[in-house]
Amino acid sequence: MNVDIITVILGFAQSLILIALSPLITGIMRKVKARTQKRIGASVFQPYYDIVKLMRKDDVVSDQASWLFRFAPWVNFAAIATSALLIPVFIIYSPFELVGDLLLIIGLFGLARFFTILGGLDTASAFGGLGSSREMMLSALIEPALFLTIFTLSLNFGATNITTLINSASNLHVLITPSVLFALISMFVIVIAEAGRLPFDNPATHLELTMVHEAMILEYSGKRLALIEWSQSIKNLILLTLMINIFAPWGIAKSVSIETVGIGFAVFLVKASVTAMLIAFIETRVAKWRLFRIPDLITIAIASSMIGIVFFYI
Amino acid sequence: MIASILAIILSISVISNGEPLRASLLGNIPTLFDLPIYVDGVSAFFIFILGLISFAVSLYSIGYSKHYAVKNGTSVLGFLFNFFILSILLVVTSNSVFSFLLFWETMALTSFLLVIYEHEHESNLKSGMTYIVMTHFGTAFILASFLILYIQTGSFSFDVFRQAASSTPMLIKDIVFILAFIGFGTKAGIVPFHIWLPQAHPSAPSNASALMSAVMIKTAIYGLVRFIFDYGGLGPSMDFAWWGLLLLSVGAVSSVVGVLYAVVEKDIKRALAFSSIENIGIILIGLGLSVIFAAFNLPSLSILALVASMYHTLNHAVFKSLLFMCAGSIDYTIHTKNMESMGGLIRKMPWTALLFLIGALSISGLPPLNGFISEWLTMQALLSTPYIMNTNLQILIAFTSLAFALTAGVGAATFVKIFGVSFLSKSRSELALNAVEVPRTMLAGKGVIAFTAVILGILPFIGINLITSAFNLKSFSPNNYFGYISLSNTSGGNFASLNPLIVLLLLVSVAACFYVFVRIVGKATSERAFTTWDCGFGGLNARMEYSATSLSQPLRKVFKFFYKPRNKITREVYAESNPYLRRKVKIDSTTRNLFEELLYEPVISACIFLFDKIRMIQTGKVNAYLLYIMITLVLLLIFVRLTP
Amino acid sequence: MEIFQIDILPISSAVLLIATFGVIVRRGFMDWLSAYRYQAIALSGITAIIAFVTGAWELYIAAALTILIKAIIIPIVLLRVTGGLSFVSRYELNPYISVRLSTIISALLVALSYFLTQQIPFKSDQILRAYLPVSISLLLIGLFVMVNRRVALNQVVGLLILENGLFLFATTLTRGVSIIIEIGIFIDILVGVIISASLMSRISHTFDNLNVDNLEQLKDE
Amino acid sequence: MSREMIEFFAASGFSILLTLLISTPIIALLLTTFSRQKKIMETVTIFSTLLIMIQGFVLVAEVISEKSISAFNNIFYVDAFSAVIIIPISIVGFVSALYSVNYIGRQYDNGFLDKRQLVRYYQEFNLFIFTMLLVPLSNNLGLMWIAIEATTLVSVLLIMLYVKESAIEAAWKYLIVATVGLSFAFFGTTFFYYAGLNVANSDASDGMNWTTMVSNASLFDPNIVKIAFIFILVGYGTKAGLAPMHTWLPDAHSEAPTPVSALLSGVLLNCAIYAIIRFHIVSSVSVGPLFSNQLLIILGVVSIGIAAISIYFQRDMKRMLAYSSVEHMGVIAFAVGTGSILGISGAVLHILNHAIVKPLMFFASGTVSQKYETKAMKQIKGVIKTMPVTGALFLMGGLAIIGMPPFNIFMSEFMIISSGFKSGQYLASSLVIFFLIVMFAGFMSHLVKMVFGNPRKEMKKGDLGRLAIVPMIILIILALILGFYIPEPLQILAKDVFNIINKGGLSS
Repeated sequence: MNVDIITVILGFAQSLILIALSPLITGIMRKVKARTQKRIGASVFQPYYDIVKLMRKDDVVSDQASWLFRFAPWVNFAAIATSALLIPVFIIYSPFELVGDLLLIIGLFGLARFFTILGGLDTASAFGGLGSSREMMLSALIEPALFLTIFTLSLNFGATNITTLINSASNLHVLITPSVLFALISMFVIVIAEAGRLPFDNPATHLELTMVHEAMILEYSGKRLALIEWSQSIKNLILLTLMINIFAPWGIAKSVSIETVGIGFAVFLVKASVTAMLIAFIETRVAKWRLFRIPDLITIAIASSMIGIVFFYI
Repeated sequence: MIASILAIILSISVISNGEPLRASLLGNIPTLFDLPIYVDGVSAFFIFILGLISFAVSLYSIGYSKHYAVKNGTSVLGFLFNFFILSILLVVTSNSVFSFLLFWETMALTSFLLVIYEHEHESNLKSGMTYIVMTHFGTAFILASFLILYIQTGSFSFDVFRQAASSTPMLIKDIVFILAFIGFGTKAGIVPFHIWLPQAHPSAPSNASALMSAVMIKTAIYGLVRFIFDYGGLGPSMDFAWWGLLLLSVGAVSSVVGVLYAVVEKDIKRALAFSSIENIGIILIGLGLSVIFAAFNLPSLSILALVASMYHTLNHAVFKSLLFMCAGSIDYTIHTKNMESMGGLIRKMPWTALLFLIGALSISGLPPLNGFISEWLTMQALLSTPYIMNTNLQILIAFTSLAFALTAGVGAATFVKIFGVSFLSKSRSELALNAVEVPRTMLAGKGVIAFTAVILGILPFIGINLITSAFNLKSFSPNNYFGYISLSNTSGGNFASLNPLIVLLLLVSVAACFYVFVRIVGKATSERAFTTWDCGFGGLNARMEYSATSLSQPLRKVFKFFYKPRNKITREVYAESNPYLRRKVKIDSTTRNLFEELLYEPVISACIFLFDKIRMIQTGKVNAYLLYIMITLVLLLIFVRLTP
Repeated sequence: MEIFQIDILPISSAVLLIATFGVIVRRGFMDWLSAYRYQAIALSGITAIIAFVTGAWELYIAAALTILIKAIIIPIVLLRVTGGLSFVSRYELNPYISVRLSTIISALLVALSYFLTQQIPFKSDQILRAYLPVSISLLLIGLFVMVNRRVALNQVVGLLILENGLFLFATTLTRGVSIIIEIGIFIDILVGVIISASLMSRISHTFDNLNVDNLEQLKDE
Repeated sequence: MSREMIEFFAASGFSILLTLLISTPIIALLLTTFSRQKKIMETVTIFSTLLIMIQGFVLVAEVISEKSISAFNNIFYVDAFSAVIIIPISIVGFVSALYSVNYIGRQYDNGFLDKRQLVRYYQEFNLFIFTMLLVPLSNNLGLMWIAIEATTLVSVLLIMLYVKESAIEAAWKYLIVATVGLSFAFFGTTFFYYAGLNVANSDASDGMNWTTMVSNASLFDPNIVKIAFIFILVGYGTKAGLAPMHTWLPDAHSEAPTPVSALLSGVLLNCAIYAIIRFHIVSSVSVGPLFSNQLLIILGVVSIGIAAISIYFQRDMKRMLAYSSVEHMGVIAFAVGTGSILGISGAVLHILNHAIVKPLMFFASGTVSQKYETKAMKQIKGVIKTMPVTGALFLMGGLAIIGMPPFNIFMSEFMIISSGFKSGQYLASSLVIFFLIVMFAGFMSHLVKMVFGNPRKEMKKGDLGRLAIVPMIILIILALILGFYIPEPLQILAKDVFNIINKGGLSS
């Protein structure tokens, strides 16, 4: 597509929109979940209120904490927001499309996680250590899964560069080859895992038996907590976006005009919220798994993407 | 140290004017073998690594060797250290079989002496023995491979090998390659010949282990490269494919095994040593890919893979030396290598902590540091498998990439653990409590390396162009140092691209913007310190926090099949009547080293059994001795009688 | 003349062999010594015969030396050494292999030596045909005796038999050309015996018998 | 070289050199016998060995220029190959004489030896040197045999110096086994002579001379030669400590006084090997090199193997060194067996190198065992701490003996193995490499345990006397130099030896 100033602006704007929208999606998820559990539940905008509230609050920092503890949330947020800048949301264009590809996004997520875990360890709290060690284990397994999924995708769509990838995806007429299907399965598992939803983790509880991510950030408060929460929901949305744009690239704007972009945006919103609801529904169906059964699930993801690769070659 | 600077200059000069440099060490002294010097781009590249690292490490050693000054003079250490550097230098520059082996063995010897430098501890002697015997074993294979080439060409000179490379029959090449691979592999620490590495590196003084891990094991890579590309005469022919396959699979296995052992290790230097095995594995993966691509006549991809591999060689040299030096600094100030008794060091020695963090980030392959670049390149190489027209190979490489991805993931976990346990949270022992920051020279040494790591991270073309010109490959990338690394796919579209510099800028700017944003939304807020939340029990102490063992416990459980962990649980109960009311529960969880248990011990014990039988001929009875003579004589006589 | 030769050569060699077997079958040291004397005398006789046949005058000297050294001096030396020795060290009570079996084995050795010497072209040389196998069998038997016996003294005896074989061999082949060498050999043997004698006396002083089993301290345990 | 030339040399004054060379130790012997003063005997011995060394080098220089010298109507014949043996004799003789002053003197002061034994020691020492000198000089193989037999007898006397059970035992075994072996050797010699007799054109008078033998060898009867060579191999092989006839060697070498052990290991074994090779030349001229090459290679590999394996289990320092001598003899035999130029020059260098390094090791171990008052390696720890200089020398020597660079043996072993591959002996060469690794592992572990670690508390620091150090320093310097650089004359020697061995004996 011909790149003019408007496109650039749009491209930039979509990332900002993504960042801005992410709490809303989280809110939708919670709402749906509450509904399915016969609760009224908080409004879908509750996450925004929380973040703003938290930002206004004073920080309480453990006396054990070092500069790393204070530093970590910022790195975390910066990494995730940066990766948000790299992906096309509702038009197949990103101003930074040449800056990096999916692998870079993995890397940035890794960076974010690295610092979060360290932050969890820093305060010498038993909870932090617990969360960190579990997160270590999960991340060590999720990263290979994600990489393999990307491997499959790049085989199918001939790129790891996101824009190219989505572009070729949207140009394909029949999208569902077996290989892609398997990729989709593993991608979905990964999205759930990364989002720290059930059956992996239960973001709603603060019991050491059930929680992974929440335990890690237990010591954070105020602005930093806000950042972490926000970055978490951004991350979820990024993964969602990737999933829907790669596996269901219908209606995404290929050219810049009012209607295409409008349609693109609308479709994106619909797809995103639908997927979010889907996840929420699933979450209500399953219970939290035992920590050491989770690797099995991730293994399923890995296996399916391997099968996808094999299917591609055969 | 000055020598190292000279080395850098030399190598740069050689690389810049691709003209190989020749000299003879002994001029015209008549020896049966003179010791010719030959420096082309490849050697120069490795000399550059050597020079860079040894410069920093020597800087570091100035302070570090005080650590030993109290015990016995540092002169010996210094001498060995410099001699070690010299021998490495001569290894990568020597141009004939004899001189190569001469300096190769000298290198092994000096490093061995460095390993057992603290010979007061029996354990060091033991690990030193393992090391020297293993490396000698490797040398034997190298010797054999060289000699086969010698028979083939009738000369000891590498030049002749180069010329003869094309004419050598494939079978010979295969044999030579196998022998050389085992030989150099032993030095590089590939599985299953790796067992010396985690023993030797921790025993050596840290400046030495930094050099060993960063440079010495790279000489093995150097040897492999020489054998494959120079004497192997690698060409676009399917015959070479299985070489690449071998390198690839061994690399994959090594990386996984190495990282899995690294993550559960308690001794910081052992963990680093294991991670060296892992990184060697990654390097080999790159190398293998490059060979395979070359075999399938895909030059550009082959170049990509080679660059990836060599770039990782360079990077590993950089961050591994950095990490070893930091570990050395910890050892220097708190005199222990056991992570269980560290902790909280970030407050005691902030600079070391920062430098270690940089090292950890880059070795975990996280942007925007150098480790990420080389891993990114390797991944791209792995992703280019569709071009190989062989389904089995493709699928096998896919599995390799699984191993690679696993390695990357667990590798990150490893260094999270190491950094977290040793630097963060409460100090776990008195030693750690009274730690102090190390002297300036040591920090300087580490700083240089850390700076290099960052530069290589954000401006990858410095490294890439260095490599491409050193190996005089046609560069696949623009020459301005700020360009994008970009690869195009079959349909000419952009396959993948990366520009770490901009990534860094984005990171910083985003952080800045949102800092402002957050300050605007949530006004200025104050911050107060309070004790960590202890569920109201009060008084969290160091014994309550997660230890190195417990951090890696989930992983140990996940990879149970590999570690075969033995958990020894000892309980003290208040009263036998009620076993649930316990005074103390002690859990001792040890992981078994499969290779030593299943591979080495049986072989060794079998040999010793056999030898024990053989040596029994020395009965001490003079009659028996006479009998031997008689038998020998009669047998020989009959032999002659029967063979006219 | 021819007839005489034809008979005398095999007969003398037979005598020599019989003397040798005398050492094998007997147990006491004195018996061996006498057997050894006979052997020496036979040897000198043979030397004389060779001298007579070939007409090499040096060999008469050799024969005389043989009588002198082997039949007189060496026995005396040995007696000197063993004079103060106990019964145990002078009698071979339990050799490794029993007397009967050892006889058979030495017979086999003789056969072996004949077998081995078949391929050597004798060029119809009567002396060689007669004595070469005998000398080799002396060599092997001497070695076998040394292997078999436990008492140091007896090993020396075995050594002496071996030396006799050597001497016979030398005279048979070389016809005593380089008399210097012969004399040198004699002196060597003499010195060797003397040294071994002094060694034995030292052994007997240290271990108060001549049993070789004492000498098994130096080994790889 | 033609007979006239030889006559010419015999007539002209070169034989004077030989006469001097041979008579020097005799004179020394007489002097020691008459002046029974410790100091005088020491100085006399040192002086005589020094003289021998100088004369030896002069002789070698002659040989290099003249290719071969013969004297006393061909009873003596010196060519490049003899020179190769003469060099070690002179060097090792000198250094061990130097070392004796400290070592034996110390024993004397500590009362391990009395005056009588001291005198005996020096007499026999000189006699020993004399007999060993005789071996490479003599052209008459009978004479050579006598000389070697004499070395046995003298060295037995030297081993009997101490009145210890172990010493007596070692002496006995040595005497018996070596004598038996040597009688076989004589058998072989005579057989060769007989083969010579059968050849028409040779007059019996100098049939025993090696030169004559070689020149006629092509006409010998192959069967006789083969049998004869078997006898030679077993006979002199016993003396050279080739397995499985090596069994006496560890006992004898470990029980002898240290300087004597140095001579035994460093020189005497070489003399025996020398004898074997002389006959090897004859037989390869007669029946072709293949036969004897095979035998040499087989025995060599077996020796290396058994020695390497035994080293691993040793507890006694000097026994270990003795086994390593066996191993090195095996290497030399193997090298000669491979027969290429690399192999032969490797063998030549190896003879020299081993003769340089092994005495060094013996001296070091002698000093160490005097300091620690034991030879058991278990009780020796941290030598480098108690005796810095000796410890360092000990370590270096050990590294040299197991073939680590930058020492000399590395080079020769490298040459030998490559020649092994070159001559197509893949299996044998691979076995050699394998056993060398085993030997390396065993020796290294012992060495490291002795040199490093913590010594017992009561050990007090300090080396033992300058005269104990100096010889080792000399040797290690030689070892280092030869590790990199082979002087011109040596290369010429190696080339000549190759010609002698391969091109039908007589170098010309």
